[in-house]
Amino acid sequence: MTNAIAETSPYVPQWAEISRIEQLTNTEKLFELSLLNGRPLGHRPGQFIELSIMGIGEAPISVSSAPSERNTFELAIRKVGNVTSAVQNFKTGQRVGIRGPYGTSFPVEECRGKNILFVAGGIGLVPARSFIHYVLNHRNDYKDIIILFGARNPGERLFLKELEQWANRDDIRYLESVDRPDPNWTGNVGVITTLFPKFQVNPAETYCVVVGPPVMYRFVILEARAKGIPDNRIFVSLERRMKCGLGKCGHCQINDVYVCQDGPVFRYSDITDLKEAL
Amino acid sequence: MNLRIMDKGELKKFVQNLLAHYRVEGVVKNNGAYLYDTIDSPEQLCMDFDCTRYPPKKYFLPPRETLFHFSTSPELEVSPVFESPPQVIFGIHPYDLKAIAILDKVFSKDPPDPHYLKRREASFLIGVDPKRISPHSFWADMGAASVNEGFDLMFTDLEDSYAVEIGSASGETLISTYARTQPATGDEKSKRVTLRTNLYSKSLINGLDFPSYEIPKLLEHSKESPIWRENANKCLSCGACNFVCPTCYCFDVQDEMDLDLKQGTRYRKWDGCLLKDFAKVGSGENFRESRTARYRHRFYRKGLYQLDTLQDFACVGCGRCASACLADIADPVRVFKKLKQEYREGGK
Amino acid sequence: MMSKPRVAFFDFTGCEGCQLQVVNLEADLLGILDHIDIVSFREAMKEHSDNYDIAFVEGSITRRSDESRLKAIRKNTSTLIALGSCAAIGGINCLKNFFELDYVRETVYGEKATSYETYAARPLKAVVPVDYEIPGCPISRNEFIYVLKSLLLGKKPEIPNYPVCVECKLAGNVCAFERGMPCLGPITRAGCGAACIREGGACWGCRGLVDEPNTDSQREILAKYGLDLTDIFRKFRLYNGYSEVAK
Amino acid sequence: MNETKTIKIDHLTRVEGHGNIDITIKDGQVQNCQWHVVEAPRFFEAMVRGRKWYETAHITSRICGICSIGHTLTSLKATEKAMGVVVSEQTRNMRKLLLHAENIQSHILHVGYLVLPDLLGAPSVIALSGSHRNEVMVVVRIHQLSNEMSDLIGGRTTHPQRPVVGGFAKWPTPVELKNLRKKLADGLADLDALVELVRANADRLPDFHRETEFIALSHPDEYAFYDGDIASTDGGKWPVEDYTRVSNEYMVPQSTAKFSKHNRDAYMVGALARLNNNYEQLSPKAKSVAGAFNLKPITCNPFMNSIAQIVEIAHNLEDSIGLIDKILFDGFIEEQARVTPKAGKAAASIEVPRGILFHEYEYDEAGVCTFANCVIPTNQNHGNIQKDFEGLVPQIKDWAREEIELTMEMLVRAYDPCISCSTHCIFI
Ligand SMILES: Cc1cc2nc3c(=O)[nH]c(=O)nc-3n(C[C@H](O)[C@H](O)[C@H](O)COP(=O)(O)OP(=O)(O)OC[C@H]3O[C@@H](n4cnc5c(N)ncnc54)[C@H](O)[C@@H]3O)c2cc1C
Ligand code: SF4
Ligand code: SF4
Ligand code: SF4
Repeated sequence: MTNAIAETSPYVPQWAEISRIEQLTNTEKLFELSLLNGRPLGHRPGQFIELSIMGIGEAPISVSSAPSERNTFELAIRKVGNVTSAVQNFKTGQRVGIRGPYGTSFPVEECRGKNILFVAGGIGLVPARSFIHYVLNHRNDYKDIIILFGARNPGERLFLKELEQWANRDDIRYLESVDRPDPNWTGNVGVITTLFPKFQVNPAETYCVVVGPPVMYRFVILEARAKGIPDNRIFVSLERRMKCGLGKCGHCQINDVYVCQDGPVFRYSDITDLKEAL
Repeated sequence: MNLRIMDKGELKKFVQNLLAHYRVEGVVKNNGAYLYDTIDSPEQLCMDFDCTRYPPKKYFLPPRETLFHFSTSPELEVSPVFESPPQVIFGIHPYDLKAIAILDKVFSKDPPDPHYLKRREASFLIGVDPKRISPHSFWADMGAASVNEGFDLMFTDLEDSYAVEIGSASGETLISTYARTQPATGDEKSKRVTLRTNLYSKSLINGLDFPSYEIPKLLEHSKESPIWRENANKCLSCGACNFVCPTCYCFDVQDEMDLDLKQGTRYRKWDGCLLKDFAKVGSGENFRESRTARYRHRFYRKGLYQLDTLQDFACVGCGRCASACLADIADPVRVFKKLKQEYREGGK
Repeated sequence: MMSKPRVAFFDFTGCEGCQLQVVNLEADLLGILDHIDIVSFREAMKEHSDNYDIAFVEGSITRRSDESRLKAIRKNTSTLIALGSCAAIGGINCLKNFFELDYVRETVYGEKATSYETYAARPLKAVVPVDYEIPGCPISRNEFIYVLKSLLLGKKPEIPNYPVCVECKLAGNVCAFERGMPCLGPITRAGCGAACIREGGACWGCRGLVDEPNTDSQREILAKYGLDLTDIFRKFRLYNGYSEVAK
Repeated sequence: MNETKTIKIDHLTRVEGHGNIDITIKDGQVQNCQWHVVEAPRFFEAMVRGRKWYETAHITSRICGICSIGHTLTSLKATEKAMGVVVSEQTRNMRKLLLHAENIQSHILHVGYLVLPDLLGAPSVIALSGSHRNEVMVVVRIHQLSNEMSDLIGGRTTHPQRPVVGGFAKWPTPVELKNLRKKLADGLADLDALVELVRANADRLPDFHRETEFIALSHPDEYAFYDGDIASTDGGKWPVEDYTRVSNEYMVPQSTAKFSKHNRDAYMVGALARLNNNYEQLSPKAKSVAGAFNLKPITCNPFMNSIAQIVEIAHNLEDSIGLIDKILFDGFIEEQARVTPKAGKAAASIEVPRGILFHEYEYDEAGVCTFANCVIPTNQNHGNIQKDFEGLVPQIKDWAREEIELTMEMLVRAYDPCISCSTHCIFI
């Protein structure tokens, strides 16, 4: 006990102001925020922050925007519980608490010059989007880009305008599917794995990034492997319960890893023997 | 090693002097059990006990601890709360000292946790060697029969006097300011060694029948052992094994608003991985849904998962979990021995 | 945030001890009145209104004629909260369910028995949907305030889903079993702060069971500490007569 | 006067439990005038059958949240008597202290929260808290004190856990008792403020007298709460064992509760009954409060029951201070309650806030309860309320309907009826 102990607490958030709100679906909203200290958040794609509403609590939320010079960043939040519901009532100009960014990020550097296959299910698009935007902003640094997006139904599709843009771009391939169509749906129907037969990849040059609900991983990874992508080039982002984001509270522990610090982004080959991971 | 000798009668005066300057926490007997509690006279202090029901971790990681106060109106404001009452904790067995060293590692690892560290810094730790061994203890197996550091003072009962090892500068100050002691003679030193050796061998009696370094290997082999499910069938998901453990530190974080609905506190509270909803998330998914998964997780955490972080087991062999478990399934010795047996049989 | 919600209190069969806990909030109650309008509270006030947002309902349902009154409350309110064990789990009233009803009536009222209408006691949720429950015999004042504050903040009140043992350990108690008193803490829902153990007793089970209680294991433990089957059922039925364990 | 005045109050407010008032006055004639008790019956006497000796008090405590301490202690006393358990002096004193706590708690709740609004012309204490904040704070403070006191001695304000067969499961520490003593002394000062406030508005209490028999426990050495024989202002003393001969319960069609009668067709129990029987043994402070209201034995105005309650609060506070001194002076020790169950049958009685309470149990050798009977004070008062109705309504039948209604409500409230208890009584 010799080192000087800090007078600040890592549990104390800094304030950020909401500058723009966009309703994405019935249950999701996009928030654009900026830190009151005027500095950029300084995150890497795939990292998350702890969103704090005083009196309600905290929730880990992925940063959905790509790192940039600007000092704003975006969160896309689905209403499921206390914090995520309370924030839906916030208006622009109101303030929330932010801790972080925390955690590991997608292999931005490692993928440079390679192909990337993004597989995003439902709200998994939120963390993936940060990386996708980054790649699109640096399009020339990467080779073939394929984006697969699956939603349970058309109403749950997020970022509609962006999806349309992606679909219309000819420098990337965008495929999507819904589990349960509505009468207006003309696209693909079926779980996300049904999109795999529709494209080819060169396994020697391809990275695969998978983010989605827990059930999705096992099946998508099987498909990716079937395309010949090795485990050490598959990246996943995992969700766990988190209370501190500091590697202490124990809630996010999977075997010997703490998702908040060793994750949320994992190289699949590193966790193949973590029984509880997927 | 700086070893001093304190007459038996002097102990009372020492405690009395400490009481005049510090809050003193020590072991008292209550309802037939040994517990850590605040002492207000030297008579209450118990130096001869087998094992306290609860470890001293509450002094650094209280069951409920305020992290900060906040106010939402008129201004959004937060002020962190650090409570670090100067305190003397008198009568800590070596295995608990070792456990505190483990918690120190966890809470000083990056990013450090000042809430814990400040309490820790303001505490004097006075150890005492056990004279008796609780029926469930196996600390000798876990390398926690004695410690060479992690205390300010360390007492050993030499029958007609106490040997006091000085472990830190503040320990030195305490003892020189508040008590009369003399240097230990060679005889006294060797008596202390003999006592400790005897104790060590006695603690082995209830312990493992194989060296503890085999535990990680055993666990790696035993993911599918039937013992997890058989025992977990009896598990009450009560978390008693977590809460009484000197090295368990998981917590939950919650907000509490004051009645004015403008101010409040964010606090943390002990949590336990055996509790049903420990790994449940907002969407309803529970990542350790089954009792078996939760039950197993604790043993793996103690014997395998934490090895990298701690460079040690997350178990010091106090046996408190075994005593606290009403279903009688939490005893690491029984579980590890069983795994060893399965391993031997399987190996044939 | 929202305009002051209108709050009403009602009671059915019970001892009114839970409403008394609300009255016992003393100075805090005055603080609460800054945030809510109490529009009906028969035990404490004469005013009454059928226009309310939150209804706290105490007591069990013990006769058919109670049902329509409860249903009317349910219709009037957006949030219905069962106040206390009688309302939440049936509680002590359900003891009578284990006697033939006629026997019960005659024991108490002799040949006049037939003039008293009664049926097997049951919790509110057996008759209408209940939004939240505040169990306890009586309720804990802190928990009541917690639930009310949560509703005011738009938070879902979380009544613990872990057993009393957790709070017992957090409080640093010596286990009741160790003191020779068989305890229902391992299967009983926490939230009381292990009140009875703290006060020198053992848990009676007044807050009902946790989700998925390990009753088989609890039964074995009680047996190990010397209780026979009759004793065990006596314990399970004291407050949890309406639940599966009692059967 | 050829109009019909109907007064029908379903679920009378600001009383514990459910009761209805039903009055019809037609052409100046009282046609109907009834007090109904409508609480759902709960069958406690049946429910404790088959239960162990250490469970009966826990269960019968749930007869009533407001008098739960009284029910617990009466039940414990009866069980102890049935099993030949003798408790220590310290236990007895501590229980008396606990009983005082409940009496203050219940009386101040009644006087301050339920009656005071009538006296100050407000619909409820909630309304009062706006208009008379300081006065309400006095009431709140005394109530809080009594709650702290029950928390400390009983473990909880309602349904106490600490008192058990043979003694206490947990004791307060001497330091805690000393702190309580200090607060009790402060409470006496608050009480003066309350006395002033009520006295200034006491003229609102109707002046109504009806010859009544008053029954209460009486003890040679003290103002009886915890111990004594049954006494009547009509003369006579009976041991508690003979309680059924005094209480004579009978059923009436309009009620789920039972009614009682003794010498006359009804009798009254409660604070006024105790004061009328035991006035001389009140503490000095209590006597001076009684003097301030000119309250002397034998007062036959049931509305004065609320005043008698204030007098008793003074007594409770003052006597509690004395009890704490005695407990500490005698050398406080943490006794352990030890009981070996055995077969037996006994009745016990305690004065609870609303009057004399009887519990009787029989146990077999295993300590299992085979018979129980509880006679509750409010039950004993129901008959008297009805008689007061019959006496009072003709006297005020010409008043405006609202005035009659208010007065009748005040009458019922003066009895502080605890209807939730009153429906659990038995007699075979
Ligand atoms: C790394 C990571 C990134 C995430 N990114 C996003 C995102 O970009 N957008 C989004 O909408 N959601 C995201 N989530 C999920 C989001 O954190 C949960 O929906 C949220 O915590 C629910 O909190 P609540 O207070 O609304 O719900 P409640 O159910 O009221 O939460 C109660 C408590 O449980 C804990 N908890 C509950 N669910 C989770 C969970 N899934 N993960 C962690 N802790 C939980 C929280 O700590 C919370 O304090 C992410 C989760 C993780 C772990
Ligand atoms: S103490 Fe025993 S019963 Fe309780 S959670 Fe731990 S293993 Fe399960
Ligand atoms: S796991 Fe059990 S034996 Fe090991 S340190 Fe924790 S409580 Fe002690
Ligand atoms: S006393 Fe009861 S609640 Fe407490 S730990 Fe023991 S069994 Fe659990």
